[in-house]
Amino acid sequence: MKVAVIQFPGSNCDQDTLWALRLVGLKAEPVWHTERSLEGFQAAILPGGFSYGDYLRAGALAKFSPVMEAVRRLASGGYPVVGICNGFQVLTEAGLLPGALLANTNLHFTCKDVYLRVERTDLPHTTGYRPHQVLKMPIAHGEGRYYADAETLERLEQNRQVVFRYAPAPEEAEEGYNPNGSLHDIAGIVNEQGNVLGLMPHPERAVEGVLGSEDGLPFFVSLKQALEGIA
Amino acid sequence: MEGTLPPLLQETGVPLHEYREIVRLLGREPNRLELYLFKVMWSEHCSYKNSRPLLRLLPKDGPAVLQGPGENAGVVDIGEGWAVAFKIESHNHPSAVEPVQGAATGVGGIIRDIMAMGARPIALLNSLRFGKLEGPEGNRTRFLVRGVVEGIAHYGNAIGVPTVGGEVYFHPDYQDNPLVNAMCVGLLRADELRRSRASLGRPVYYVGSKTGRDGIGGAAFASEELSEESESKRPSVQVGDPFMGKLTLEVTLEAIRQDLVEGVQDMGAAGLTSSLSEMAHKSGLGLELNLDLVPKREAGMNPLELMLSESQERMVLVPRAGREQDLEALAARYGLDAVPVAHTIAEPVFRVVAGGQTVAEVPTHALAEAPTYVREGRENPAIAAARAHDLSPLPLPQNLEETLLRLLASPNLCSRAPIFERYDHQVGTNTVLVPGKGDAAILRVKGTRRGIAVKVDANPRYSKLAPRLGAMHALAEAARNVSVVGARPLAYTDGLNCGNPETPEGYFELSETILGLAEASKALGLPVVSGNVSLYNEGPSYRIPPTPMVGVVGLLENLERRAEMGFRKAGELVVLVGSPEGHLSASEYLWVVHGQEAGSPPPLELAQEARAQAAIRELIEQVWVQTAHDVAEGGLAVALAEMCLPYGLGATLEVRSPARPDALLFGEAPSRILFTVEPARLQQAVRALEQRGLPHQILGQVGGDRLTLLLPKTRLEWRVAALRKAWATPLREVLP
Amino acid sequence: MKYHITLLIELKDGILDPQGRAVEGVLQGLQFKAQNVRVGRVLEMEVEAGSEAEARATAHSIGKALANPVMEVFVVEAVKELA
Amino acid sequence: MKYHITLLIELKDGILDPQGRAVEGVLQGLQFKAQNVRVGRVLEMEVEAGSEAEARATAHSIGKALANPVMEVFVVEAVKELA
Ligand SMILES: Nc1ncnc2c1ncn2[C@@H]1O[C@H](COP(=O)(O)OP(=O)(O)O)[C@@H](O)[C@H]1O
Ligand SMILES: [Mg+2]
Repeated sequence: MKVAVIQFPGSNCDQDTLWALRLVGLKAEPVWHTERSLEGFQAAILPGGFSYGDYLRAGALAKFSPVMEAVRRLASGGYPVVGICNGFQVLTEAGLLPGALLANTNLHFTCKDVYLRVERTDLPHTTGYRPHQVLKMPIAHGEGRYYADAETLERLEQNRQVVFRYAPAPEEAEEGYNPNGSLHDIAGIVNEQGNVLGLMPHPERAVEGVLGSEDGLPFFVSLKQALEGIA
Repeated sequence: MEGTLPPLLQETGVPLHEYREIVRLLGREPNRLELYLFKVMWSEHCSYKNSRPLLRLLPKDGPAVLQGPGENAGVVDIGEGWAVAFKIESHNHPSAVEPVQGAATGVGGIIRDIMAMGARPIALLNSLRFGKLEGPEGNRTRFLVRGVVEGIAHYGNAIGVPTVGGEVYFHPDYQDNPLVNAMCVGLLRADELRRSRASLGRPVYYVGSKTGRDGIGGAAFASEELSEESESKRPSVQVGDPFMGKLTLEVTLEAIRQDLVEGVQDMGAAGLTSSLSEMAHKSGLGLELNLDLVPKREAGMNPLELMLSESQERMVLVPRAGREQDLEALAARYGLDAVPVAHTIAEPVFRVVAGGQTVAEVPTHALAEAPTYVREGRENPAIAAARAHDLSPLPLPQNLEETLLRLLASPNLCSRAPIFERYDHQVGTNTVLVPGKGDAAILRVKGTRRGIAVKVDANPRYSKLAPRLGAMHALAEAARNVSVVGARPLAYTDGLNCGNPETPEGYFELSETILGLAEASKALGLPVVSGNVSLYNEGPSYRIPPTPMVGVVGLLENLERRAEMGFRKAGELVVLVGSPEGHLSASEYLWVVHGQEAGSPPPLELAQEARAQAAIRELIEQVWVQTAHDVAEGGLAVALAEMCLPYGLGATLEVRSPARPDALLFGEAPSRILFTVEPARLQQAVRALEQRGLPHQILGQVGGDRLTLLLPKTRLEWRVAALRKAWATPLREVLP
Repeated sequence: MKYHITLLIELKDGILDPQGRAVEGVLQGLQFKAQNVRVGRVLEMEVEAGSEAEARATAHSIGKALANPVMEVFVVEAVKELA
Repeated sequence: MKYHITLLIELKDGILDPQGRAVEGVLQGLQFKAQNVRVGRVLEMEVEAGSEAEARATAHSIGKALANPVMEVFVVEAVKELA
C-alpha cells in the first residue's frame, strides 16, 4: 500500500503532496522521472509544478519521461493514478486523459481560492465527499482552461467523467466563478475506467485548517481507503 | 601617465586615482583583463566603496544572530535547531532595460544567495517603485508594472518558492528609474549552515548553466547612472531560466544534506570574477581558475567575456575531500554540468589561466579591498524648504465620505490583489497568512509549532522629505507589521536605494538614511544581518528619493497565537492604541487630495514604538486578540476601511478628539495599532496598555455591512461594498 | 549533412486563442487594420540527415512529437541544407 | 484587398533560450539529432492593403511594434493575397 509521487525535473508540489499523503497515514515515496518501474506501488500521483519549466507547453515535455510507461501500466492495471495541476496537464498530453489544458483566458497565472462542486462520489478519490458538496480549494496555474472537442465533451458528460466543476461560492453571485475559461466549468475529470483522475485545483494545499481549508483532506482519505481495499 | 588618459582608462572608465592605486597594489601596470577585474570588483555594487564606512554604523549583533552581514545572506536562530536565512537584493537597472527578465533574474539571484547558505528558500517578497500611472507617462509605467510582475511571477512560480508579500509604491520621482528589490527567506537546520569557504588544495566546482555572453559587465553597469548609452548596452540582457534554477537548487541542497560540500557560493554580479576571488579571499587563500574548463554556451568567448559574464543559474561548490565523484554523480542525475574549473592555492593570488597561459594574476586582497570614500554631504535646499512649508491654511475637503473613497482608489493604497494573484503564494504549503489578509506574511515551520513572519517596507515620501527620519520610520513600520501579526521581530535586511553618492546631495541622503536606520536599530533592539546597496539611481534630470527597503523577520513561538487584519466577529470591540489624531504633513492624503508633498514626516518616538509593539504582541500571545492592524499611510479611516474589506464586516465607531476632521481621518502617525477584542476581555487588554503607559481609545463595535464613523460634529457612513469597489478596481485596469 | 528546419505549431482553427485576441486588440489600438490574429510557436533547429527528403521526414516526426493533436497542428515551414 | 501575413518573432542570437534548451534536451533523449533548437512565436493575421508591397510594409511595422527590441528580432515570413 504505497503511493508513488512522480518527480519530473521542475515538479515543485512533490513534497507538498508527499506531506498530504503522509498526513492521512499513507505510505508515499518520491520516484524520479528516469525510473522505469513502479514495482511495489499501488498508486501514483503526478504532482503540480513546472515540469521542464513548462516550456513549449505545460506538460508537453514531461510526457516523454521514462517513468511514463510505468505510469501507463499502473493505470491500465486499474490502480489509481492522479494528476494534480501540472500532473493533470501531463496526463492529457500523454493521452491518459482526454482533452487538453490551454492558456487561461485571462492569459496569466492565477493563484487564489476557488469553489468546486463534486459531481461523483463513487470513485476511489472521492468516496469521502457528499454528492454535490461544494469545496474551497486553491488553484495556481497559467494553463488550466479545459478544452475538448464537442464529441469528447458529450462523451465525458454521458459517462459522468466530469468529477469536479468550478462553482459559485456558497451564498454568492453566480457569475465569474470559472477562473480560466474551462469548457463546461470542468476542473477535474476521470477516465472511463474510473481510476485515472486529473484536476487543476490543489487538494494537497487544503489539508489543514492552518492553510485555510481542509476540503482537500477527504480526497486523500478516500484514496487511502480505496488502497486498503486493494491490499 | 600625466596629461592624456591612457586609452585603457578611457575604455574601462576606471578613474585615474584608482588606476594609480591598482598599479601600487600590483607593483606594475595591469593588463587589460586585470584592469577589468578591478573595474567590476571595485564597482560600488561589489565593493561598497561609498557605503562601507557608513554601513559600519549599523548594529549587527543580537542574541538570535548566527550570521551577520558579510556572507551571501544573514542567518538568525529560531529555536529547536532551526534557523532562517534572508537577504534583499536590488535589480533596478536590468528591470528598467527589460522589465520581465530584469525582475526574473533579480528573483533568481536572491534565491541563489539564500541557497548558498545551505537554506531551502521558503518565501519571496518584493519591493517595487514605479512612476506615475496617470497622464502621458502612465503608458511606460504600465509597461514596467506588467513586465516586472510577470517576471517575478515567471521565476518564483516556476522554481516553486511562494511569493508571500511585498509592497508597491508609485511616485513621479521613479518615472525614469523604477526600483525592483527582491527578498528571499530560507529555512535551514542551524548545523547545516554553509559559508563561502574553501580549504587549501581543494578543487572548486562550477555547477549549473553554461556561460554565455549574458549581462557582460552588469555589475559595473548597475553602478552607473542610466543614460542614453544604456540603450546600446541592451544586447547584454540576462535571461532567467527558473527550470535550470530549480535543478541547481535541488543539487545544491542535496549536496549539503549529504554533506558532500564544505563551501558554497553563488555566482551573482560579476560572475566568475567575484564569486571565486571573494571565496578565495575569505578563505585566506589564492585560487587558480582554468577558463578552458568553463562550460560555454557559445564558441569563441574570450577570457574577458568569460570573466565578466553574468549568466544565471550558476553555483560554486567546494566538495569535501573524497566526495568529488558523489557530487559529480548528483549533478549528473539532474542533468547539470559540474566541472572542477579551479583549485585553491596557498599563494594569495587570483590567477586566471586560458590556453595554458596565465592571462591575469592579481593579489586576492587587492581585488577585495577597494579604496573606500568618505565624502561631504549637503542637503538639497529645495527639500529643506519643502519640509518647512506651512500647512496651516490647508482647506477642508467638502465631502469627507468621498475623500475616503478617493484615497482607497489611489495607486498607493488600492488593492494589490491584481498583483499577488499572479504569484503562487502557497506552494510549499507553509503559508499561513496569505497576501491581503495580514500586515505581514506568516509561514509555518513544519514539524514544530513555530512560525515566522516577514514584511518589507519603506515610505519614500517620508524619506524624500527627511531621509533620516524616513529611514527610522521604515524600520519601525516593518517591525510593527511583524508585531501586529503576533511575531517578535528578530533582525532585518535592508536594501538601500539612493542617488549618486558622488554628489553632495546623494551622499547626504545615503548617510542620513544609514544614520536613521542605525538609530532605530538601537532603539528597537534589531540588528541588521544582510542587505544591499543600489546607488546611482540618478540621471541628469532626476534623483530618486532615498528608499531604504527594510525587510524584517520575526518569530512566532506558537503559530496558533497570531492575528490577521480583517474584522471577523461581530460584537468585538475596536481599540486604537495611540492618538486618534495624525499629521497631515508628508501624508498620502496631502498628496492625493491637495496635490502637495510638503512638511515633515510625523515625529517618531522610538521608545513608545517599542512599547506599542510589545503590547500588541502580548495581547496576541494571551489569545485575547486575533485581529490587529497597524495604522499607516492614509491614516485611521483607511486603516479601518482595510479591516472591513477581507470579510466584508463593518463597524460603528466614534472618534473623540477636538482635532480637525481630516487630521483624525487621514492624518498619519507612527506607533498606532488597531485591534479588536471580545467585550469580556476588554478590561484585561486595556490594563496591558495602561501598564505600558500607552494612550488608547475604545472606538466602538464590529458588525453590520457598513463602516460608520462618528466624529464630534459629523457622522460618516460607507457601505463596505462601496469601499471595496473603490479599492479593488484601480490596479485591475493595469493588470486585468 | 546538416539541415536547418523551421516548424510552426499553431492552434487549430476554431479554438479560442486569447493571445491572438490580445495581440489583435493591441494592434487595433495602434491603428493597424489586422484581423483574425493567431499566435503560435516557431521552432528552428539543425538536424543531421542524409538527404533533404530525410531531413523533411525528421522534421515531420519532430512536429508529431511536439504538437498536441487535440488542439494543435504543425507545418514544416522550411528545410534548408546548411553549407 | 486582403492579405494574409506570417511573422516570426525570435530571440536574438546569443540570448539564452531556455525553452529551446529544454526542447533540445528532450529531442536528444528521443534520439533525434537536433541541435541549436530555438523557440519563437509565429503570428498569422489578415491585413487590408492596396498592394502586396503595402501589405509587406504593414507586416514590417507590425513586427516592429510587437517584437521586443531588447531581445528579439522579427522576420516577415510570408505575405499572400487572399481571394
Ligand atoms: N545595506 C546593507 N546593510 C547590511 N548589510 C549589507 C548591506 N548591503 C550589503 N550588505 C552585506 O554585504 C555583503 C555583500 O553584499 P553583496 O555584494 O550584495 O553580496 P552578494 O554578492 O552575495 O549578493 C552581504 O553580506 C550583504 O548582506
Ligand atoms: Mg552572493
